[in-house]
Amino acid sequence: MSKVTTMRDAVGELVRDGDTVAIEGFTHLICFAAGHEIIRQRRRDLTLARMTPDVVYDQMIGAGVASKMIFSWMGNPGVGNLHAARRRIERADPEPLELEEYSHFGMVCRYMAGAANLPFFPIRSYYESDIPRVNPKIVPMTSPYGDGEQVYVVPPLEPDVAIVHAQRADADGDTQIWGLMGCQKEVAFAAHKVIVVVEEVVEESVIRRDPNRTVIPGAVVDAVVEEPFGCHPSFAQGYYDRDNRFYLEWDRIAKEQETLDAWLDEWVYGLANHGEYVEKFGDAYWDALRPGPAPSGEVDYGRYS
Amino acid sequence: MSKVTTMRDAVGELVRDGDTVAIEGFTHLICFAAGHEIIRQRRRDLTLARMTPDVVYDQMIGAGVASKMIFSWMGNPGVGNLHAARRRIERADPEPLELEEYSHFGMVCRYMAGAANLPFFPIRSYYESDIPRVNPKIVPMTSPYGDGEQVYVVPPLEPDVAIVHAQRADADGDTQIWGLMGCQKEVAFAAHKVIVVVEEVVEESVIRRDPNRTVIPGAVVDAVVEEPFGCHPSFAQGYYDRDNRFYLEWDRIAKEQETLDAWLDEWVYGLANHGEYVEKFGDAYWDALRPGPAPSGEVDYGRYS
Amino acid sequence: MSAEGSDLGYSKSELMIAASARLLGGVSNCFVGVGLPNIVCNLAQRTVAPELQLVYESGVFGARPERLPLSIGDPTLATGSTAVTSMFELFAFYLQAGLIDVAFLGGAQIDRFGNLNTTVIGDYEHPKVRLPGSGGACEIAIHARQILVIMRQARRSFVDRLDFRTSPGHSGDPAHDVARGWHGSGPTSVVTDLATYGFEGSTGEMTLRTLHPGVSIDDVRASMGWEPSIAGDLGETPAPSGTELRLIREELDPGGVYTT
Amino acid sequence: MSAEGSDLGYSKSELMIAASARLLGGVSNCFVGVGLPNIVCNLAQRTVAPELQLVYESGVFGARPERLPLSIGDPTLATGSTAVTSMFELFAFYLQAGLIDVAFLGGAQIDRFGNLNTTVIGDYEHPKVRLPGSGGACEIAIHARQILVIMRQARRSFVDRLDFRTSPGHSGDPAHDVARGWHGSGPTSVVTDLATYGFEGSTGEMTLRTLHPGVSIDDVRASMGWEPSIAGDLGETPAPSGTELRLIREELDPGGVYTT
Repeated sequence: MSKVTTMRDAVGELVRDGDTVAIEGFTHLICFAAGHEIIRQRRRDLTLARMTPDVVYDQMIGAGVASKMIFSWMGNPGVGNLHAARRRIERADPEPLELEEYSHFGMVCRYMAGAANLPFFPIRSYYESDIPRVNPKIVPMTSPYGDGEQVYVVPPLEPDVAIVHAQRADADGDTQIWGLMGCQKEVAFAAHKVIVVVEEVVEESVIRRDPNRTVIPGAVVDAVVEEPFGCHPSFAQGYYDRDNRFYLEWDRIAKEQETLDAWLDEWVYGLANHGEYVEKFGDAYWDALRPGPAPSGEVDYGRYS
Repeated sequence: MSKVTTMRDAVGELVRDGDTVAIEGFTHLICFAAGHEIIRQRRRDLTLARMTPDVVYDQMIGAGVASKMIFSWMGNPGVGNLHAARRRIERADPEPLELEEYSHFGMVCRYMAGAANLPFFPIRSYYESDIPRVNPKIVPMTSPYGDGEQVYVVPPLEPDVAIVHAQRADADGDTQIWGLMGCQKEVAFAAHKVIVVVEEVVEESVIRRDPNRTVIPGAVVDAVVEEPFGCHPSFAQGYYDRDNRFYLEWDRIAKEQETLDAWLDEWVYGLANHGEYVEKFGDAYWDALRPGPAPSGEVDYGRYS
Repeated sequence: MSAEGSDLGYSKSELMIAASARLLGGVSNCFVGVGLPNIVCNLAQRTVAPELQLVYESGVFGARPERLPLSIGDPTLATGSTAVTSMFELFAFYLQAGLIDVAFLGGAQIDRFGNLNTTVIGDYEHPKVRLPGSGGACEIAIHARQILVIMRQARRSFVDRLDFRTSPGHSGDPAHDVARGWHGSGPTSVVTDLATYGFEGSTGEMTLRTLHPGVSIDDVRASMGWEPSIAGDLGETPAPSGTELRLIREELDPGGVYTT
Repeated sequence: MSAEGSDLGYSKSELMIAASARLLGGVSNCFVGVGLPNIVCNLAQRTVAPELQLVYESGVFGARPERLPLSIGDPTLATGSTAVTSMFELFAFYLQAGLIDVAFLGGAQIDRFGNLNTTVIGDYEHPKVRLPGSGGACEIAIHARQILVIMRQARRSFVDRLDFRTSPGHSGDPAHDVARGWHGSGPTSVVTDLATYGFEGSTGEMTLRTLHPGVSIDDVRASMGWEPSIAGDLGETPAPSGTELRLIREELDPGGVYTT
């Protein structure tokens, strides 16, 4: 049965105050549209999990939806800092932001443990680093084989809600991604509820033609939202480019809470949904972000009847 | 630089007496051609690792190349037993065959630990089973988080040589697979040396058109062998079907060592290479195994210049 | 499963298939094996469980086989499926994570608590018969929410004591079974060529639920290694319906490979 | 890295790039960062390391970017690469497995043993400046066979004592460093806007190797928080060659984004 719904309904029904929410994406497929809808619906006290909190989390933190962040790298990639987040961390302005931090590999393995229903995941990292000193969840252990091998373990991370952007999915949520994968698959399997947001909802037959490209099965998906340009200013491989202009602009916008609030008023609270956001930019703007063609070529699965 | 070579040279240079060798493949992409070449070159005292030892391992065991098997399920899928292996296990005829056994998940995780350079891998299996009683390498442990969670751990498995069949690779060994994946990726990363055998060696440009389809990077590949129909009687998705006739026939052939030896004389020792094996069947035979077309369709990666 | 006729207008295999398929009512996904279980799942999809998703141990989801698969790794399963995944993801993200509702298991030996042996007959070090081994059965028995067992019944297979416990069933102590905290509730039904069995909540013991038409309690006793507990409301296994037989014979196994 | 002119016919950035690229002679693969390291790797590919494979932390192998990537996740990196992999596989199968030869790291603070701080300035609980954090740096420092550090040099960044150790360098006890048994041999070179440094085998301490043209030892001393050890054969950093400058200016960064 179809799981296709609107972003308003998906967020309204699945994201609750106090939830741990992961809007993942490693520079690629970052669902800004979902972040904006969460701001618009004025969720509060969220714990935001993500390997690389960037502009969308700075927007959410600046809007006051979050009280804690679980992460491994925070910044405006290629540009600089997250000013809203830093105000809260360095000056509790307007309120504190609790941090729980790992390295990239530690975060990935937390999702892996969550996805695989493991009570812990062992990794070879954190040796002689201060990170475990400030995060008691990162625990040293010795290999049970008596070979003296030392590892650290991280606990499973099972977000209440994972929001994963992808190029396409069918109505049941069978989801296909190409280009950078990040940990979209792991976070979807680790989460209790999953919202898949796509550039295009396609016929099941499109998915069935290339089953090896399916990254997330409908079996773990609760809602499917079609939101073209839903990653802007990040990108969707083959659909549109990263809008670097905005990443630079955000550096200026976020420097002061006033300019940040004004931006939220104009671009989030002032708009009913992402459709209006897309309209506000206008077709010419989006056309300029479209890449040229680079087709994958086909493979043959063979018909065995 | 090109790693393309012949099966004779790949096996001759990379497989040594006493090695642990894994010819993986879960019903799909099982490299019989490599097994036959190992028999032809009369390797001895090999430890054969694989989740699902089937006909090709029964042939190798019947030919006397192996002294030990590491596995999770042995049989002739959909047909019955491995008679040569059973003669050695049940009656040490003509000599014993040492066994080290796991469950499927245990074997997969041994490869995972090997691929990821982990001293152990935790899994939730083996509870109240007799398997750990007969395999001391499967060890119980308690979660370091003091939550009392019990798991078992398995040690890394790093074969000396992994032989992986695939549909296609470029000359450097960048390898692409579609259809059933088995643990082809994990065993390739876990092994010290990797031989990739393909239906077709393709231009690097074919691989670069669809980088998400690359399962094994050239960085871990030592030799690339082009061996069309190299999986027969197993199958290569989109290239040819499983030849069930032979699986049924093997049940008869392997029942007696005499008929097995006669088969080896005719189909392995009596032939210089897999090319002659393919010729011996004749074109009509192969045509009958070809499936109809089932194209994957294309995706667009986008050109960003 | 060997072919055999019957004067009841259907074969024992057809009865076993129909009886098993009815156990899948409302189930959302199922770990499919080859042979009978494959036909059982496909029959259930067309009758009591239209939403049933077929998951194959080989890593295939939402398969739409265009022919009767010869193995769980038949190429017809991958073509046109909704997803193909690695073995690691199949076992870790699906099975171990508790996403599998029902799985079919069988074995050379089963005991009264549904423990299964697929490893050896005789001593492990010096086996009389070396069997295939666990495959995925050990973890499937632990993690699939429900285990359905389909087996031919005989004294040598329904044994008082297993030669080797490959896959755990009930422990005999229901309190312990709950304390294990597994996703799986273990074996819930056993369908044989003679009868169907459930497992009693208070003991976790296999209990005779229905006798197939023409089968007596003595026939059952004669073909198992322990004195079976018998349900108070012991009944007869309903014969396959005309629709079930038509589906089996015309759509699912027209060649009669598994069912005649 | 901010732009700055120079009267030597090349910029400090160009000198740092050329000096760093020469360190990659014969290297087979390299974990690439954005900005200078990206240009360094591309220059090395065209000069001293034609076989150099560029590996991006975002999971891209054998990238052939058609434009200067704006981030390590730029879409131009995936298109036309030889492989794109998940973050788990990148960190587990490549980095942790010891397949990465060289990685570039930098930081807000470095100490004499090459330990790096990218987490906080000041107290962790009440930071003066909150920095990005580890990202992959902690495990990269441990597993990449060689670490090259490119940093601007100043007293606040070359410190006697780190505020926070994000990524381990040498311990100060070479015997201990060997006993750790890591794939990585830790930082091997540091290239700054003033000089280049190596690490002494007997102490694991950063050692001044060459001064950039026009830079004095006092300039260097004035911009670090400890008394530097100086190589016996202290030399001058060779200026970028005409070929190197042409490649940087015409092919790698025609816009002069990172190098003018």
